[in-house]
Amino acid sequence: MDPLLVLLLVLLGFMLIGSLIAIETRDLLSSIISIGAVGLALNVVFLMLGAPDLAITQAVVEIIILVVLLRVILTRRDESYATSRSTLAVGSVLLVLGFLVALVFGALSRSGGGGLQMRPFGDPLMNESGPATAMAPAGEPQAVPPEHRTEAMPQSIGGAYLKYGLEKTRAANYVTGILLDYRAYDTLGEATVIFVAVIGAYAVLRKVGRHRHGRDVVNR
Amino acid sequence: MGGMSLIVKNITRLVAAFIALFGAYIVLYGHLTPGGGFAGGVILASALVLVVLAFGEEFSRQIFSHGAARVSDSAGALVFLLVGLSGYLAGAFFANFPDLLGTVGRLASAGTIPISNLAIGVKVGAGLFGVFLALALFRRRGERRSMEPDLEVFDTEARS
Amino acid sequence: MPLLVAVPLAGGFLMPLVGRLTGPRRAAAILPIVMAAGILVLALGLLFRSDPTPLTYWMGAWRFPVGISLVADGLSKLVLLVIAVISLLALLFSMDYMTRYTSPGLYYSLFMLMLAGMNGVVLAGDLFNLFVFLEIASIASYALVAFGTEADELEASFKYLVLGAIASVFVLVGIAIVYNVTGHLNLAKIAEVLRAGGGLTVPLYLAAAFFLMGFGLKAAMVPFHAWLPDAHPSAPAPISAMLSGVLIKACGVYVLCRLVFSVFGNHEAFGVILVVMGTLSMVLGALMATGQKDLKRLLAYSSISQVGYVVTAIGAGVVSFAWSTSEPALAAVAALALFGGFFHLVNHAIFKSLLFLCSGSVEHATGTRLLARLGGLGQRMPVTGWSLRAGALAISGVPPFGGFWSKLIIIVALVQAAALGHWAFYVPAVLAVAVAVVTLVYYAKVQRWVLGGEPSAATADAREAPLGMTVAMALLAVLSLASAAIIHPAVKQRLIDPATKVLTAQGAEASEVGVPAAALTEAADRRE
Amino acid sequence: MTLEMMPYLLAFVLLVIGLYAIVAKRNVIKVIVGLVIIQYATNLFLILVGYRRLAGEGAPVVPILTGPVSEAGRLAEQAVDPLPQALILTSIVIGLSVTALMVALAIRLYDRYGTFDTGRIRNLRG
Repeated sequence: MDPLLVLLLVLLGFMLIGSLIAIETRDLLSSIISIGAVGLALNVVFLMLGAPDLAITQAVVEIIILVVLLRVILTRRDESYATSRSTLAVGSVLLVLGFLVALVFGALSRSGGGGLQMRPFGDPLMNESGPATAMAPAGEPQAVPPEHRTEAMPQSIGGAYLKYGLEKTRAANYVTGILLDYRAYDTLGEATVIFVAVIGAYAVLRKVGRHRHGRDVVNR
Repeated sequence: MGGMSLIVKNITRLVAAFIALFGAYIVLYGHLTPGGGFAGGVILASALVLVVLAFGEEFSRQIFSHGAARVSDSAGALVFLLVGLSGYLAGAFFANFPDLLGTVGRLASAGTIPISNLAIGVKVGAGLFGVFLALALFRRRGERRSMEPDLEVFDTEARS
Repeated sequence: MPLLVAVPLAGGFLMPLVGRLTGPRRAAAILPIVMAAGILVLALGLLFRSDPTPLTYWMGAWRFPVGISLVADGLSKLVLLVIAVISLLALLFSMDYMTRYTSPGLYYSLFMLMLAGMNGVVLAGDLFNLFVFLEIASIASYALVAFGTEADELEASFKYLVLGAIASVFVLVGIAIVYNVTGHLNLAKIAEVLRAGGGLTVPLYLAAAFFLMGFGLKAAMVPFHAWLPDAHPSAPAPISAMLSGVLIKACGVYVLCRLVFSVFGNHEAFGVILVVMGTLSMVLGALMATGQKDLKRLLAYSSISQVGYVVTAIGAGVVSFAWSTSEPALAAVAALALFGGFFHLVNHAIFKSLLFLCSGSVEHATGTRLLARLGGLGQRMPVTGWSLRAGALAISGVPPFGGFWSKLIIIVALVQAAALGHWAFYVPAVLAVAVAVVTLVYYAKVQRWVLGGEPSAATADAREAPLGMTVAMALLAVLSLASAAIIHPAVKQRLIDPATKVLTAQGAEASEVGVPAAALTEAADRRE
Repeated sequence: MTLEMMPYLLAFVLLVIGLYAIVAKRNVIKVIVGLVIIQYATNLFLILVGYRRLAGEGAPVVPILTGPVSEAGRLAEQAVDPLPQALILTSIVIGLSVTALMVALAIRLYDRYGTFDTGRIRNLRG
């Protein structure tokens, strides 16, 4: 058996236990520390699966989140840790979630039949190669550059990025090449998301939301 | 909050600059080594956050005030949009410029990618730091307001 | 075409800076209004292009299928136009209305970013890109709901944010499964791979279920509707108008249509689910609305009900279209149902934003939204009063208004489907009629309490709203009457038919949705 | 059900745990923790999707060119899929944004209600 897979499963188990502790503990401080441990495990998973970019980002993002959350709970007294949860909601949700898990189970066990199935872990679709036209829309042969027309093309765009990314973007880091050239528009959206959240947080944290009128009445 | 103990302040003094430097490296070499604008920006922000935590909010104002954070946030976003628009004028939104692509592995390579990285780095760093300040400085109504120098931004807007 | 996204984005990035210069004066609204007008012109330009084929724009001049594409086909153009019109009028309304709130810079920035997000969603030709812009629009709307920072508004926003975040995670998991199975993110390419790969398999149904839950949450269909009646009334009135009028359609109904039809191929299973959810939303929304005491909350429940009509019609379209291979007679029913659905989508955008703007105007003048405290506003605020009447008549489906025709068409389509032997369609048809009656009743109640009767303490010194607000309301009132023109064949052909055609195109034709041949040769082969 | 599918399954279980936290817990901070967990679960799932195992033993190949350009061909044959990594980067950032906004709302809610207990933050109903 692949040692990497074993290590991965151990890490995933650690993440599961860590998140369960984070959820069930009564103390908010330990909850936040446990979630930090889960994030750290995720970080190791990223490194293990060949994604140092993500590991860096995940690490710093997690630090920021932890610092902010810690500040929030440390400066505020909260006596509600021990409030019981509503059992009805829990029960019904668990039912739905159980159904979900069953569905997932069904999806993940490859039925072996034909059709499009989930690719197993470690064997993504880009391992497969097809004729060059596989990447082109039907009836559009000129969409494939002439020099590649005879080669086998990877079956997924991830493979295509790997194959042509360097020569097209000249960025040694393929991930950056995708982020800022192939999918730069996504990244613009991503930058906008942060911008929206920042502006939104400013808006929510304003001291005075609206000027009250003298005759304003409570709406309930 | 006036800041933490002397030991923390001294270590912060030593470390913060290096963290910021590392952030800048991550941003600038994003197209060659792991990292990029986002990771680097967050690192830059965390250097500033460290300073705030160690020295207190009053001090941070001298380095990078809340207003400056908001302006650089918008400016970074606009620069990135302009990179896209420059491509639009040259033919396609976010087109990279073939003539500027450069040789693989050099700092000045990959066309507009380093510029975008820089813009994103500034934007993310400033934005996150701004949010952190806003969150950290937020006080309940009725508490003393002397500790919140920079959030006046919101109120000046309301007053003018 | 990218300007449709880039312009509001630039507005969003600029407004915090501009807002600091102008302060809370009305001047802050000028830049957004100019930009929204520009977007309206662009959207009209797209609609009236002489070339009816879908327009594709490749970001960064990448070729199919590696890059990100923007696609404007009939359906996107229709939704874009609706978004542009409503947002322009909502901005006009905000100019005076928002003087009560602080920090207009932040408000207009969030507004423009939400607009950019919606335009981005509607134009997206790439699954992940769609997700990113969905997030922009959603996050902006979470913040806008809490813009007043009152306790209720914060609570509503928190609820909305939690459910919205769950929806986003579902959508992302769905995207991951689809990428794993097909290896692509381009919508047209995914559709092509799915068709080539034969029928849907278990993982694909799973992905579809995730999408259905995610976008169902965004569209507030009945099992997932809990956030809407809190979130929509809490927002400032122009934002309520945007959320109810446009956002739930652009981010929920539109995306569901696109995925169910263009990507997963019409499967009757999806259609049946949509009909069931739509009918449930229709009935429960209307029943809940009758019991409300708060004007805006009533409007919010009525939104659930009316979007239920749209979803039911579209679901019926899916089902009958899927069956039309064996029963050709159903193809016409499918076209009719889809026509009714999109017609009602347009109508609902118009009259629901009108009603929300009216409620904002009432609240602006009297300081309350409780029906029991209102009354006698018919004479005091004539423009608001007449606009409210127009909106209420339109939404209850009274003949000359557009709302009547769209409801009629939906019901006729359902009855036709039932008459062709699928008797189960009688259930939504009968319920649709019943709900229309209930709608009439509760809007009669609104008119009675708000406009009729003696002025109450709160309304005694109410004055008519300022000019910007009245103009916005009057224009929408006129539009709600004018939208009846859509049943005229010439208008229908221009507006709605391209949208229905996109969805009913099959096989090879359907793959053209994302990839017209011309677009490929157009795209400059910069890297060769 | 093969062992190769186990990682996916565990990622889904993590998602379910996070959802459970969001729905069942009545503390705002716990809800935020649950949200962070489901974001982790999604990112985990995406990175699992992109992983490519080498034919022999050995660590996966990072999609970053460190050697000369001539190695690009080998990289294309062996490296893990860079696209999910790009998607995760975006998703991490989106998660950060949502969390930041949520914390801002939580602070503001605490300001208005004086508690993190969602059971007591309940003005709206119906």
